[in-house]
Amino acid sequence: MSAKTILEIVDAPIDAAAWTAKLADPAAGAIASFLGVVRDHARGKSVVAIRYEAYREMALTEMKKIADEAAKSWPLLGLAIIHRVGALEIGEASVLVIVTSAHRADAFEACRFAIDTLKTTVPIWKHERYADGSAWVDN
Amino acid sequence: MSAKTILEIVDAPIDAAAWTAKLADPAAGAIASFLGVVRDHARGKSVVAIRYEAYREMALTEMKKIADEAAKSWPLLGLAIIHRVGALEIGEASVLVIVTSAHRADAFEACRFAIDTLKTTVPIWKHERYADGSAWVDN
Amino acid sequence: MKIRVRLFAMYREALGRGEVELDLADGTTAAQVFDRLFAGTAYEKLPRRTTLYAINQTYQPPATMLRDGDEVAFIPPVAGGLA
Amino acid sequence: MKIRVRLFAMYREALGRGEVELDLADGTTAAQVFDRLFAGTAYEKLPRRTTLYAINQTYQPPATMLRDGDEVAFIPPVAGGLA
Repeated sequence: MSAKTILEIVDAPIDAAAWTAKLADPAAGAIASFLGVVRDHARGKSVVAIRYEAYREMALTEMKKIADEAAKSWPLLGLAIIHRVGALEIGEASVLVIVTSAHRADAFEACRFAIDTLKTTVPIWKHERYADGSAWVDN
Repeated sequence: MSAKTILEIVDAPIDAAAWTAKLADPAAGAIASFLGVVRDHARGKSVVAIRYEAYREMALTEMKKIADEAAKSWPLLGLAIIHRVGALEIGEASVLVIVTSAHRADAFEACRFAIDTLKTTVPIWKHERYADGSAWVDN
Repeated sequence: MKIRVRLFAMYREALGRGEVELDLADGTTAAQVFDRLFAGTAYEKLPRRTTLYAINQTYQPPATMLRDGDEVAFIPPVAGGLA
Repeated sequence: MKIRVRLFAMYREALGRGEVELDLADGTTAAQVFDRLFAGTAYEKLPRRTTLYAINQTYQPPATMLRDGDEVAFIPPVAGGLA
């Protein structure tokens, strides 16, 4: 399979509908998506501000590995991984994964694989500021 | 958990972003979505037109059962199931499931559960027209 | 007793309508209503297990006896079929 | 040999910059560069396994010997930490 692949690190808000449209394919019957969103609390604390920082070149390389592995493992038509960096508001999306396939099981499994792997291999860090301090935490 | 629940059968195009916005919740860290889309082929044939028909009252009742079961099984913040009926074009969405939760594993699992169960229990039928005939098929 | 039958998809097309009102003898089952309505159609000999029965919008066994005022629906087989 | 070090997140903050150029003896390992850079900081005694090492944007073992022109990055521990 040669799946259409979009891998981006962006500084502006993530427009899920616009990225989904870029993967449009008349053969696609299933679109599984995951949006990671900034929550108002974490580890029992109120989050007041959040910022993401990326080792951009390496992050894109690792995202490419995820896309290649996914396309080898499932019959995909398209895969997009979009990660935002910089300062985000509560409720804004930090990451978007979209997988298109003919059938839903493949789309779901590949989407789950992509976001789970991204969280462990892609060098992007999250900085949370609380009322009483701040921390670099698990992305 | 009392998850915010949206269950709709609609006659107009499904705007995934608008439905996602309705589930906005500052505690949500994860949004898993599934869009079922009309494909240009099925069972080896080219699909030229498609139409969905619902036993509307019962479909909504079955969707409610899915939402209740999901909310019992995972710590969800929100769940939306939107199914379109009537005539659709290739590439248009027939069904949208959105699940929001604090964490992604719960969102993914509940989303998968909802669409898989919907396909087996919710009385909605799909009519495919081909160049050389037509059929009522598995939704 | 009076019951209302809802028809969808290929069953609606086979009978040319989406709804039928019937006046039936007490003790009539959902499956008997199906047999009566589809006698003489292509669905007459359909294996029973391919159709699901809903009474008042809840799935029920085919042998369920109907009661006055019930709404019965026949949930057609999905995947392929005769239409 | 000349190498370039890329620093991120808490490591960038600890050293007050995102990039360092170093001129090192042949045979220097990625881990030795880390020890040298973070001597005297709160990260000096960080258990080695909590940091991942990338050389030319690929994860590599800490004991990997560097070569002239390499780009080294220290991937900070995620989840919690000192900042």
